[in-house]
Amino acid sequence: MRASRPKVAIAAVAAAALAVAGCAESDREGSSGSSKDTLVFGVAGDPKVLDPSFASDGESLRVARQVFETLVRPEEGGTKVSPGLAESWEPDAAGTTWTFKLRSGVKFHDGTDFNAEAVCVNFDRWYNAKGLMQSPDVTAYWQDVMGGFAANESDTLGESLFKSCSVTDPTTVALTFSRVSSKIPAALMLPSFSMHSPKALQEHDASNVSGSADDIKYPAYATEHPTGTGPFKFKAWDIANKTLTLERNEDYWGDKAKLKSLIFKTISDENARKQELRSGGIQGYDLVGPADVEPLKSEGFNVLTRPAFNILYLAINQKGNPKLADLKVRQALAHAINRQALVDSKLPPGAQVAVNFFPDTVEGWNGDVTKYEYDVEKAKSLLAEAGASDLKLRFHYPTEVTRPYMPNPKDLFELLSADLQAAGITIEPIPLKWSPDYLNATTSGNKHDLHFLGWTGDYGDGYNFIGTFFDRQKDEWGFNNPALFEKFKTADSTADQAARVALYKELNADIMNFLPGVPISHSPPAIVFGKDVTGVKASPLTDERFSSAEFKS
Amino acid sequence: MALLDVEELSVTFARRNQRTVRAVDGVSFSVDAGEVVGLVGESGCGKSVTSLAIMGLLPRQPGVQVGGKAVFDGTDLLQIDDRSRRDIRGRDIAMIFQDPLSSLNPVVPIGIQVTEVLTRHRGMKGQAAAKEAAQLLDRVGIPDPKRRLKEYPHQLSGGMRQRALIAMAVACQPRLLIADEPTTALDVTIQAQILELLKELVRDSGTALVMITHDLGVVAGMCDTINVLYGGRVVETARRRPLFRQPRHPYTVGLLSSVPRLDAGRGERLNPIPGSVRDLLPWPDGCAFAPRCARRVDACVGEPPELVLTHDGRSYRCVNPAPVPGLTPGEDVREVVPGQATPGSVPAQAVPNDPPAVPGLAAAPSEEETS
Amino acid sequence: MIRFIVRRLLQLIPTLFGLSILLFIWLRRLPGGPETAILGERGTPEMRAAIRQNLGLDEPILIQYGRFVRRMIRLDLGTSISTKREVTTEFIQRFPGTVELTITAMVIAIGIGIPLGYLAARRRGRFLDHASVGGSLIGICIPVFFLAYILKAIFSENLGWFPSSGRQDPTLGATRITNFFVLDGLMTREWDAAADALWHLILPGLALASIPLAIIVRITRASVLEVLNEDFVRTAEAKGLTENVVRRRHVLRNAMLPVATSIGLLTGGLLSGAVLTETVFAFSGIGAFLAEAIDHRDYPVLMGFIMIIAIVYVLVNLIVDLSYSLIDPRVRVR
Amino acid sequence: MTIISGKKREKIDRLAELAARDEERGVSLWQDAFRRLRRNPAAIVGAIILIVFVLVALVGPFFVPYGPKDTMGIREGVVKVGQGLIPGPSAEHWLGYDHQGRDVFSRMIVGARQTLLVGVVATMIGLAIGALIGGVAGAAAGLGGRWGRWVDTTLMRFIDMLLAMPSLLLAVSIAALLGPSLITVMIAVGMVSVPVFARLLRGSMIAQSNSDYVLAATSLGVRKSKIALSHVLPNSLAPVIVQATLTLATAIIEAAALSYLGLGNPDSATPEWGVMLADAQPWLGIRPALAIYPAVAIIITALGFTLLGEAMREALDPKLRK
Repeated sequence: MRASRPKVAIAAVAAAALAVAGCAESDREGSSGSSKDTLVFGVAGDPKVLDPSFASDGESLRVARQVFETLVRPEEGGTKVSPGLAESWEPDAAGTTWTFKLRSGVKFHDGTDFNAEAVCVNFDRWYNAKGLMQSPDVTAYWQDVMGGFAANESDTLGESLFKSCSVTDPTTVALTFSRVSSKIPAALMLPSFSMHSPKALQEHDASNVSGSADDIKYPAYATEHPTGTGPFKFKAWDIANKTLTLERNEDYWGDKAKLKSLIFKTISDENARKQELRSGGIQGYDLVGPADVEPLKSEGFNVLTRPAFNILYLAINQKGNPKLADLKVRQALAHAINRQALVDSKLPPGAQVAVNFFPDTVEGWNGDVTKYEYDVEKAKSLLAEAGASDLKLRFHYPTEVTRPYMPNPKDLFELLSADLQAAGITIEPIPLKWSPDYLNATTSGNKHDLHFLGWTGDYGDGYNFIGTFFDRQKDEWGFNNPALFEKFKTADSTADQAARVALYKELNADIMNFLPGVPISHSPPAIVFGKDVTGVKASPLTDERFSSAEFKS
Repeated sequence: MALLDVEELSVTFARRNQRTVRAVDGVSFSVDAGEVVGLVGESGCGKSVTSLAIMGLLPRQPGVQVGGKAVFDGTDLLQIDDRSRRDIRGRDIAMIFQDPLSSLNPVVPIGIQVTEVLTRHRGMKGQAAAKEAAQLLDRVGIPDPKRRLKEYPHQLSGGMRQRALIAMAVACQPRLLIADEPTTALDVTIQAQILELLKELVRDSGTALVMITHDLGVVAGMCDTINVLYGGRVVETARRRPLFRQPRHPYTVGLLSSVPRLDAGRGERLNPIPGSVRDLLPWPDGCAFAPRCARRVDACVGEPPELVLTHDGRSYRCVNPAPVPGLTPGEDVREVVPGQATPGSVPAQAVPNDPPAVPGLAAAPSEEETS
Repeated sequence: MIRFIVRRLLQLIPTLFGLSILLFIWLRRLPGGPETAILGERGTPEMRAAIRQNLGLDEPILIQYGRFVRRMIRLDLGTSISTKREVTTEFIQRFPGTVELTITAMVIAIGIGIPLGYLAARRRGRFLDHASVGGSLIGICIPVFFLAYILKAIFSENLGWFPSSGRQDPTLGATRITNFFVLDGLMTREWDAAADALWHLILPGLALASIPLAIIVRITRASVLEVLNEDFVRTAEAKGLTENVVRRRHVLRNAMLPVATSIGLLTGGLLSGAVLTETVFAFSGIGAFLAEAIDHRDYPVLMGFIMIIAIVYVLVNLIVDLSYSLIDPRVRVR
Repeated sequence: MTIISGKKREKIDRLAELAARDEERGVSLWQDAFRRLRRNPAAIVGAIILIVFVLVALVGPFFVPYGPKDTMGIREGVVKVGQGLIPGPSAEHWLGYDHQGRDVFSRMIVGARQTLLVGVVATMIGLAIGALIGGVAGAAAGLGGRWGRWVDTTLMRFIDMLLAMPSLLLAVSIAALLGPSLITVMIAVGMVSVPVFARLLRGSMIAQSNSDYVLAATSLGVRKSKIALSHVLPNSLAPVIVQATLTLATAIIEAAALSYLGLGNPDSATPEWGVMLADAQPWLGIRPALAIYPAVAIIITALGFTLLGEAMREALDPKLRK
């Protein structure tokens, strides 16, 4: 009897399983045998949310870029503003009202038409955000660009840049802004300003960000029913298998996607991604480690290098240590670090030493600014002059994180601190976990003297770089330079492109003289595809369009 | 032809970088059908090892050497292969062990432990086996056997456990039963009962019994022939009565005199044997007992003492045996076997169970008997 | 029996309570906070303040704890700060993966460990014995993540025998019911899906099994050796039982007692191992998710998951106790 | 030291006799254990590994060819990880450069010291805390009485809670709590072994307190606390020492695991095998050797500790002695 007990149990389980099997029927159409029309792409993390209005993380945006489209979008492989859902656009004389001529015959994935009406529905949705939808972690990009809402519910918000949207005719829409801004129209390229189907928004109650303060719940729309006009439709998000599946939008207005389906598979570990590519489980992945670029190339994989559209800088906090308020000391730091060696040894091919706080691909880049060549002796003498020969600095650096602009912070730190010590500066290393500790410590308070950080541009306007850093007093830098701040204001509110670019040039020069920090490098992030995958063009804004991807037979 | 003939049985344990131990060193004795034979000696004299060797239960490890013969009606148990040995075990030769608790599998019900023997040797299964098992338990005096079958060893009392073990042993009416200190672990009252049980079992089943014990009391109670072991050899063999009345080997004398006796006069003190089994002399260089022996003489050391067979059919291995009152030393000696040879080679039943009360007359009759 | 289980379950309560307090204190002590995790590079101090307020992080600790406990009792573990999904949902999504992985590992460990340990004991001092003992030593000494990496490099990267990451080939588009992929595959008769899922389990299973396997081999060997010199084995031999019966009924059954307990204690270790293995194999389970959660200071996730793991752990031990009392009649279950 | 009345002194003297017998047993136990150790090849191997390891750790750093932090490879421009260039072994650099252009050989040697440090300190922490908790619990249990039992159960409940936490998770939690630093690693790894030591010590103390000589002492009416301190504790140490040896092995491995999860010692300029192994991950593609050296070193060392520990356990285990 004793012996037979387990048998009984097994039998029972089996019976149960079969019983379930009876009712559970396979609901998949014949498993796609030839995966030649299916691309599996390895990504570093799960997307957080599928409604780009609420997204700020790269992975969510990557998905959004395939499913949704914006009025204007960057030219493929570039940063220039080019036609998206709008064929053309122009500001009025004042530069505050922009009129967009819309592409006709565009349909959303749910079959409804895209038109001026839809555009306004979308903008009004964002502008009239209420309650939790105003929380900074829900609509980060809107707040970043527009600065506020119709009715602000938090005093940390300001007046909204966006004012109103009006329909002129089904294919013409006018957006009115409260002031002239460098951000328009470039910022409208951001996926967060993607056009959603009003019907779908309605059906799935897209603006209802519910839940209580400390557990925000997204509406079903944002997790299950993203409905755009893009070349791919959302199919399924399988959290249990860390995969997100898109399928071809058969009635796309433009060139239809060549792939039948596109699958994003989350593999957080860099090596894991590489191994999976080699073992054929995926046909491409992003965030290729610099060291892997050459090997992968030599193995015949298609390694695409994005134009460097980022900046890595050494930040100096003038509040942290009074000595740092002395320009001489800051110059000494700049001379003390061997940026060339760092770029040569640590960064992928194509990386450059930075002379401005943004790369030369952005208009307004200025070649003749004060440069600070590597010169330890000079650094020492400068320190001596400033009476800071016994300088002791707290150097923050992030642990285990890779950013497009800094492949391996720990290594960079070790090099830089070695350089600084060579110049007779004492370094107190303060390693912190990237998020949140490091970002907390370096962007607030004044416990930090030195740290490095960087930025990847959102769109091709200089302000998005230097403006973000220096246009007002910030804890990160701890200086107050009214003249500089003023100049930024003028630049931002200059409607005329040429004039603004000229101002950017000046600003770059000023910045490099004032030297709030030391720009280190621009490094080109790499993205890799399988040996037989072609058609994808690397984009500086990581706006790769998978619709053009195909397997060459 | 005896049922079991053990000749020159020797067991040595060789351990890595330790000197090899001769646990049994040329033991010889024989058991006849239905006879009760005792193997007596202090612990460590090799009694148990002997029995294990016969059963082939010694650990099968390199370094364990078994020599000599153990012939069980015609077949030498030491030569046969594992399979046929397993067939004999439990069916023809059964064994009872010292500690009933540790000798029973704690996680298997008594019933199964009994029936498994029946299944193995008598091909009984299911109900039949269970029924038989119940009868066996009943036969060894376990009340309410049906229930007991389902119980586990830890639920039984010491005595019950030993009875259960006995039940398993006699399950197939073996022809030879080896009981290794069957009562040592039990308290006195139980001891008596168990001994009684064993007695009647052998009586009515005609099973021969080898009783291994250090307790002369037990032996006195039931054995026909007694072999006294010391240092892995039989030092004296005799029928029960003569041994107790007239021990010859000093060791036997020692054993006897260290047992408290009711008939001992007041003031008469016990005199235990000095020293312990450990300090023995390896047989080749003399009498192993010599170091502790009260009657030691120079001759004891040097070469192994010869085996002496007496007219009254006893045998001992001693150069200076305890004297028999009225006999000059060596007078009763019939034959002397050189040191290497074995004691007990005299067929035991040739010896009259009652030697003449008067030592003086002993020589003559015994001569006739032996002739 | 029932009363025993009930009592054990009741005993859970104080443990869980204490644990929840420990956790709570721990979580509050963590440097930084979720706010920056949410904001990332773009966070301004003002925004952070706003979020702290939103998340109710500046309410009195007791109130926050009270809220937490109320939730726990309703088994509502709140919403993940980083994924914005209910922790319970996350759990339902990811736990099956870990369970499948752990079971695979255990099957490997037990299936190989016990026989190997037994043989080693029977062939004591021979080659097999030394080999298995030596092997198990190395199994204990090799860092799991390194082993995992080696396995991957050899069997998937170079030989291409096994997939190197994930739980199933996404191109199969298999149907999901329970999120136990193998089971789902069987239930929906998507045999290829089931097979594929199983295939994905083998390498990580091996990596995860390394330590338990080693331990089980050693324990089995030790306890078999011990049982082999037990008197009752000698008795069994004396009864002339066939080797087979002696082995099964008398040796193994007794030798299993310590092994059973060790298996219970191993589950804790397995969960630790899962954190590493799942990370290396990009295997979607709670192990990897916990690592992420700690990175993101995802309070609700951490709280919920650790509690659940603790419960699972205690339950497993309960089961072991029960099985123990089944094997060993001397252990009374009251 | 309290003044003890004549009567009591007499008692304690009598006890001392009893204890003395036990002590002498203890001594012989150690000697005899040592004898058995010398005969056990595993123990010999383990011991040799450890001796080498400790020697390297202690004196090695004074003889390394290059500074372990010197990023010479980058200065000389021979190391360009950006282009996948990390030169391998050469006459000057026996194990080649690492990704920071440092001499791997020198780092391995110096790393040995750091690794040993982490292992030892972590174990010490675990031992100290564990022994404290377990000791108190055991003593309390020994004292018996309502309070004794209460203290015992409470402490053990706490230990159970620690046990319920998967070890790595515990370590990760602590590391996350204290922020990455060498000390953190030590504490985190140490904490993992606390419950083990606590249970162990408590267990053996309770076992001890039921042993004959303690019963004897009690019967002689010696104060229980005194027995606990002067006899039970010292005699409970054997298993603890064994466990400590074994824990050293796991400590080194756990430390490596923490580093792998990015919770290790962030100052990776100072070499430690676990950190080196973790740091090598990004370069596995171009120079797996960078990972293999420290990994093998870790395995061998851990093996050494385990071998010796196991051997000691066997040697001290009365059951295995026969």
